[in-house]
Amino acid sequence: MSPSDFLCLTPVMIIAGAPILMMLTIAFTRNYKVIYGFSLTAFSIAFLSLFFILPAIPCRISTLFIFDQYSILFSGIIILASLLITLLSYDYLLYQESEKEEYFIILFIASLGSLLLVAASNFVTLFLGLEMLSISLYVLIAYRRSRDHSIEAGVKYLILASVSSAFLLFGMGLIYLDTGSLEFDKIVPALSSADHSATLLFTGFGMMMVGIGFKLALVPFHMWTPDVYQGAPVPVTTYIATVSKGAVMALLLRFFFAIRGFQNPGFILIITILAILSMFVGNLLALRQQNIKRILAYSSIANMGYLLVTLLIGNETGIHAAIFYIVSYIITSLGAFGVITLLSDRQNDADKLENYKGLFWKRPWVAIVFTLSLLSLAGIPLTTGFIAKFYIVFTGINSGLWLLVISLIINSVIGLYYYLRVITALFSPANEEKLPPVSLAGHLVLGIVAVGIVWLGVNPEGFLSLIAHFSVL
Amino acid sequence: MTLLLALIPILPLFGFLVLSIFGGRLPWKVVATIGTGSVGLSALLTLIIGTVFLSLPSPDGVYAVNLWEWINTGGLTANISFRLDALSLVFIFVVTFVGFLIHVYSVEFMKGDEGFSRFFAYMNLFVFSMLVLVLADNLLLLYLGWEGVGLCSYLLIGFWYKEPANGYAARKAFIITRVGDTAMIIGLFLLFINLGTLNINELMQQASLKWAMGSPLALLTAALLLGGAVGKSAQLPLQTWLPDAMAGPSPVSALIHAATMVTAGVYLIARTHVLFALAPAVQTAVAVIGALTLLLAGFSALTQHDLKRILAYSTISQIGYMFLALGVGAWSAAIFHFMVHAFFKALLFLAGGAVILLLHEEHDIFKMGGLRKKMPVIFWTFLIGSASLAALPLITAGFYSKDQILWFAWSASNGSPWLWAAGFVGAFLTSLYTFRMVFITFFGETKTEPDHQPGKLIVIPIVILAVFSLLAGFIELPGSMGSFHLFSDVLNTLLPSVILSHENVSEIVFQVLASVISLSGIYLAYVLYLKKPALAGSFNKSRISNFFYSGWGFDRVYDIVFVKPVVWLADIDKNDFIDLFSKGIAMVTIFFNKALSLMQNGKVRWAVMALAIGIVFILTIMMNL
Amino acid sequence: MVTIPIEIQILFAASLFLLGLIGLLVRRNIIFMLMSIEVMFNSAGLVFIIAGSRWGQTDGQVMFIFILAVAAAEVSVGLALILQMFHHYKTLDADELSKLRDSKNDS
Amino acid sequence: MILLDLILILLTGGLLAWITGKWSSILPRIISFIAIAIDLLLTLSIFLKQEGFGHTAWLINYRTNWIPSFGISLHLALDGLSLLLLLLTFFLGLLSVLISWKEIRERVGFFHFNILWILAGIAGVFLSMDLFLFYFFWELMLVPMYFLIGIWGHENRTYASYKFFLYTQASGLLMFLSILALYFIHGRNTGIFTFDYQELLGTSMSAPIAFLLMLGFLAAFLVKLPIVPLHNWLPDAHTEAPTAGSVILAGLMLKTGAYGLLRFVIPLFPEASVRFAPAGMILGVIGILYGAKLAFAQTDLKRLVAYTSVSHMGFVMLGVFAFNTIAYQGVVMQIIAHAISTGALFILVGQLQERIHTRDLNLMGGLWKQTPVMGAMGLIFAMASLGLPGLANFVAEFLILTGTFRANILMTCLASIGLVAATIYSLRIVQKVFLGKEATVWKMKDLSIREKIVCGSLVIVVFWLGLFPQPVINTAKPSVIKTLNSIEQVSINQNTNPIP
Repeated sequence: MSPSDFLCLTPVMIIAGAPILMMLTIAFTRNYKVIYGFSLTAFSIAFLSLFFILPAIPCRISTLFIFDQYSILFSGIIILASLLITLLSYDYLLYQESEKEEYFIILFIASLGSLLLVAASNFVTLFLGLEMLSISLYVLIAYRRSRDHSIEAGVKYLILASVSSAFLLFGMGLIYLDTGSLEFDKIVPALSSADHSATLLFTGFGMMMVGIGFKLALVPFHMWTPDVYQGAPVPVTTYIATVSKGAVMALLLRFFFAIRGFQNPGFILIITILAILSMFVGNLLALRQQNIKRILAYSSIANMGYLLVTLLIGNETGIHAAIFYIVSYIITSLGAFGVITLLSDRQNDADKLENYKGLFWKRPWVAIVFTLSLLSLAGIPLTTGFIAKFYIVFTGINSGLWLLVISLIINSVIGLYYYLRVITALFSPANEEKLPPVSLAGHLVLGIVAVGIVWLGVNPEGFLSLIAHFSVL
Repeated sequence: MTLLLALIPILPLFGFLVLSIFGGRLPWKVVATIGTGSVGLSALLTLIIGTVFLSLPSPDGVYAVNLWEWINTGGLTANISFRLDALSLVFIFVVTFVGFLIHVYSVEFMKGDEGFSRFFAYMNLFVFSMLVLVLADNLLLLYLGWEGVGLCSYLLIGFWYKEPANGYAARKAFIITRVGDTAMIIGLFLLFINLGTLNINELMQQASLKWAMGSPLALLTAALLLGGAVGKSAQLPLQTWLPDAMAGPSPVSALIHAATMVTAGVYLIARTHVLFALAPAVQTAVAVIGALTLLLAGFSALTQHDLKRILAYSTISQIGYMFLALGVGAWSAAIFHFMVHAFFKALLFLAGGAVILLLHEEHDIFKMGGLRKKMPVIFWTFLIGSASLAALPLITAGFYSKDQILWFAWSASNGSPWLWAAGFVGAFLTSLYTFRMVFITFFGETKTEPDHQPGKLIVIPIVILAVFSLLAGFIELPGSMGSFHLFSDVLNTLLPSVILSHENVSEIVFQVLASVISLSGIYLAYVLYLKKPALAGSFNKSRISNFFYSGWGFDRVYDIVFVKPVVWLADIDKNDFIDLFSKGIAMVTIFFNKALSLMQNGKVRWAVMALAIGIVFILTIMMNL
Repeated sequence: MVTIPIEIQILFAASLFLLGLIGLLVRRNIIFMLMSIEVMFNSAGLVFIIAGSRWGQTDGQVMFIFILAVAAAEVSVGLALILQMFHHYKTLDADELSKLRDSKNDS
Repeated sequence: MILLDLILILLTGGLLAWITGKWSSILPRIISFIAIAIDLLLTLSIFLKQEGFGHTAWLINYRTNWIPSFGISLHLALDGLSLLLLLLTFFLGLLSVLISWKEIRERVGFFHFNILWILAGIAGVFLSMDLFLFYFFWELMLVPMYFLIGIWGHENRTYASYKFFLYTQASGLLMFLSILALYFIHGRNTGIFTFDYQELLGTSMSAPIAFLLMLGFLAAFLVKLPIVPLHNWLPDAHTEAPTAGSVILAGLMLKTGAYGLLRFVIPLFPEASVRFAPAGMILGVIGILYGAKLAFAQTDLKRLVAYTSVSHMGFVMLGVFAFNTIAYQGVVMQIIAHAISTGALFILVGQLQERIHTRDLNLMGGLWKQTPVMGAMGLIFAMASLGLPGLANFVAEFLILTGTFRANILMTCLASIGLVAATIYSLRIVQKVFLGKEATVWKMKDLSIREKIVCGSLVIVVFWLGLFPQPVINTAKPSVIKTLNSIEQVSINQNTNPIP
């Protein structure tokens, strides 16, 4: 463990150390504001530390971690997203009667898990990271005991997540059995060169796909998504939709690209079918939905379907398209879920379509951001979603994935319908329901999101070059 | 001189613009002076130019003025430019002169009507369009005048818009003429594509150069132009709109549906006579159409009750004579008959209008009677008009023009005894229904009392027209009476003269025959309608008369063949069956949505089942690929 | 000592795994569901032990210990949640937990 | 640089109007009026000093890099055709702002924001020479129009706005696929990966692929043009949109489809369009006749006028596939003439609805007595729509039919039947609304000064185009010849008779 290794580990160390310190402070004084301030500073220090370790990368730490540009980029994304989510959660939890502080601690643990996932180069770190993330999510989802849905969502997520982790483990075991090593560098050549006969290897990988598929909420494993999104507290739903999916996708991208999965006909077929199923089922289920959270849940299923297309691109641009799509998806979900968080008051979350009737005329600024994020999800120009979809279609056509591209086009048309339903509700005549005031932090988050959506939509050139520089695998 | 020519059409246009924009606010006297004044001035100008034109003809016998370049793209050049030659001189003379008299008449006729300024605006617009039609030097500008005239007839027929029936009649007129116009415009395309120009006399030269006699292209273009002419001049088969067009005020019927517009078809055929000469088959078709129409209209006129409808059918029949003359190649005879007809038919309509006005809107002649004493001036002028219509020998102008047509129908090279026979029977019918009308309205006992005497503005135009109906004939005396052909000499500089086939039969025999037939018609009318009215009564009840009354059933046929299917087609598919496709797609997606959302019933064990199915599915693929 | 062929070992682990899965599907009571999940975790651990023994490395067993630790953590959180659930719903039947669902009357 | 200003003025004007909308309801109207007026003056100045730009087809050319990594550049260019269409856009835009002076009472700021952004989108579509930028503006004009119909529309505006959005978006995405496919084919042939229109012009590709790509482009433009099988969004969108919305929709949105045909489909895929020509003509004729048939079956006045524009646009389709100069000049004239006459009809219908709050023809009748000026205007524009010579539509339809006659005689004859059908539905409008007995006695005032100015200016333009079409024809000549050159090559190597 040379000094440069320690330098590479600093962001992870900070994120790990922060919860411990917070627990100590809670032991002294249970002050909500202090913990909140502390977690903000911890996240920002971690983010800044990323810049310090830039010269030291790429460094490999005892086959468990690999900190290269790719993982630094994703760590940055994850930390920023978690920062924004903590900003959002402050008001949301303000009126909860007890244990408001532990929420931030568990949030840190979850972020730590994601950072591990992103930098994993070994099955062990993969498993640990994934489990750390899942278990902290169990608690976060069921955090508002007072509301009955929370517990139901928590239990559902617990059972299903653990089942999928069991599958993942079993898959890992089989692969380990076949290749004799847990490091990616050893497994990757075996998997990429494996021909038809290596049954153990393929079943193992198939089983692992279940675990990853569950976390990304791809179709056969998506049944939990709408219920958990609806039941969990809104900042946690945002967290699941952005950070957990982003981290797992980063892992899958790195792993799939390393084993050159796009050459293996079996993988291609699975990924294509999963993608198409996710797109269609996701969009079709959302058509007549009245609950905003469930609509966004289904739309996130569909978006993961679009994202899966980038796996099969086959050349470097596939990764760039994927990263751009993930970033734009995270910003847009932060926008959409952020608005729901800011509009939910003490008693109930603002999740019925009726609560949003006439939002345009009551809260124009909030409504604008919400419309921007919905248009971005739908892929209408002037928003980052459009450039993201354009990039996927662009690379898709380049490598001849006509079936996927055409189903993507059809789905973005189907998807339009329910995004338009929400937007129509936004600017229909206002009902007299009173909405909670939006805090300064809330406005800050909305501002960042709005700028992000429009800036990446209109002038994505800067960010594209950044991605090209950072995504060298 | 050419600038004056440009002024002739521009004056009525100026009148129209002033009246339409400021009409509402000006007092009726000012409106009347502007309306009549503009047409009067252009009549004056026509006289001046006419005399100058006739006295010292310019080298190629044409005055032309080019105002501006209208369209010039890809070989198609059409300018707004007017050309005056002998033929259009006659027409602008009739249009402006008769138009002016009718305007004077309508100042009194329309007094007190709340749309007074609107009426004069439309009349001026009509005169402008008619002048553009006859003065146009290219077919596109002619088409502009052609449609403008159609528009004005629509506006003026439906002038009293309160009554929906007038609106219906106006639309019927516009649509049927529009059918003819579509045929004509296709003819225009054919001409332009094959001959490369739309300028009329260039067209004629190109046609005679490029197309052989009877070549298919010539036949087709001539037929299409004939279609347009038939539509506008209310000839078979597009004649049903003219009787309904009587819904408009009487001066309108006089100007548009007697004197000028309905003869636009005659002008078109005369103007493009080279084309028709190149297509002999179509020329004979013109003659046949003329003959058939004059018979059909003659019989129908016999059974009408409404004074104006009798005159309408008589107009159709007289234009049939003109078509007959054009068909046999007697161009100048047709134009001569057009001029004479314009005078006496305008007179009849104006006088009839006055009668109707005085009997407070009573149209049915059987409810009139014995008006001889009540309105002597109108009676005498009406009598002169009818005599001229019935071609009373020697004294009336009608005799000279119709006789000339009958003579050429027989003697012209492509005339035939059958055509002459049709014309002959037609002449008999004409005198019969004309004097039936005169005897029923002016003789016998009075059934409705006229409430007041006509004003001087109504009487003066009628008297002038009566004088013209008598004297106009003497400028064209047939061979047997000193063959003084002033009129046809002027026209023959432009239109070819008639080629006579066989010389043996002398003209005198035909004149005598024609006079005998018209006198006997008058006598029969006297017997039937004055002596023993009962005899005519039985004829009116019979089924044949109903058949004639409805214009030989054309209206019913067209209604069943054209109007019903279109209306039915519109009703069955009112909101566009193609819309169902888009609704269908929406239905399918909603169906899938319902099916899938059943699966989302929130039970944990279903989710695990889905997971299991997923893993089984993935493993099967992994195994065999 | 007689060495059991590797296929049998994998088969055994797989069957254990399947048992756990079927237990999960069949059972309605949450606690039994948690127990079957534990069974699945252990069978996964077993595969690691088998792999470790086959390759003669200790990684398998280290991995097994990780699995145990994680399974323990997961069970503890699970039981806490079940406690809350029982406290709130007064029942342990998994199918009762279906208030979060696609409601019928969505327009 | 002036081209970019045209669009930026509108965009910033829109934002300003929205912001000031909070304080006063007059300010946004004035701002949007000024913004459009400036743009109109700028375009007029270009129009007047037209010869100064020399005879190359592109009068003004402006290009900077936008997203170089994809080869996307901000490339705006102006030639005769787009200059005319820009003038039309700003003229109708100005009028639509004027008409909605009284009609729109609530949320005026946001209304004018939408209007200005639609106009910016449309101006962008007419100017953009980069296919990606073209698609960008194509979508940009869609969203504000959706808001316009959805918020200020009439009874079932939501359904209409959905239908409008989905139809245009779905077809737009198909075009997007063709653009990308064209981009890659060009890239593989020549190694330069760019969306620029001029470079993509010459891409050579096998006939079936070219036909497929053309179908992609055609899908988007035929939905916008509305050609019969894809026209269902038009009647709903027009009936439900507010007056300003339907004027812009009818006057400008439909023209983007026609512009697309002339600018992108014919030059980019000459052989495919020559092969598609007979089918295109048949579609055109079906559009004319079916549109007319539906027009006189309607009882809702606005729906009737909407179907008439389906019929009129059938002529455009006919003219585009006749491939000769006269037909193309006719198409350009028809685009402008139809925009003016149908825009005017919609304005009148809007004013009528403002007064009697209904669009049902059976409730109207005999309105001439109370509103003679509106009656006269209605009469003039009904006559324009039936193609009365002396008005703009006749010149256009005559040129189109002459051009098509040279290409295919049967189609022209069928289309001429459309002229008769046009007469029937136009006269039905005048008869049912202004003449005849008064079905219900309405108490209403005649046109106000403002409305008189709007209608008066339209009347002047209709007559001016009808009697002096030559300036318009001369402006459009260079771009028409440029479009036909690409067809020229096709006919030479297929040795059909060269196009005059």
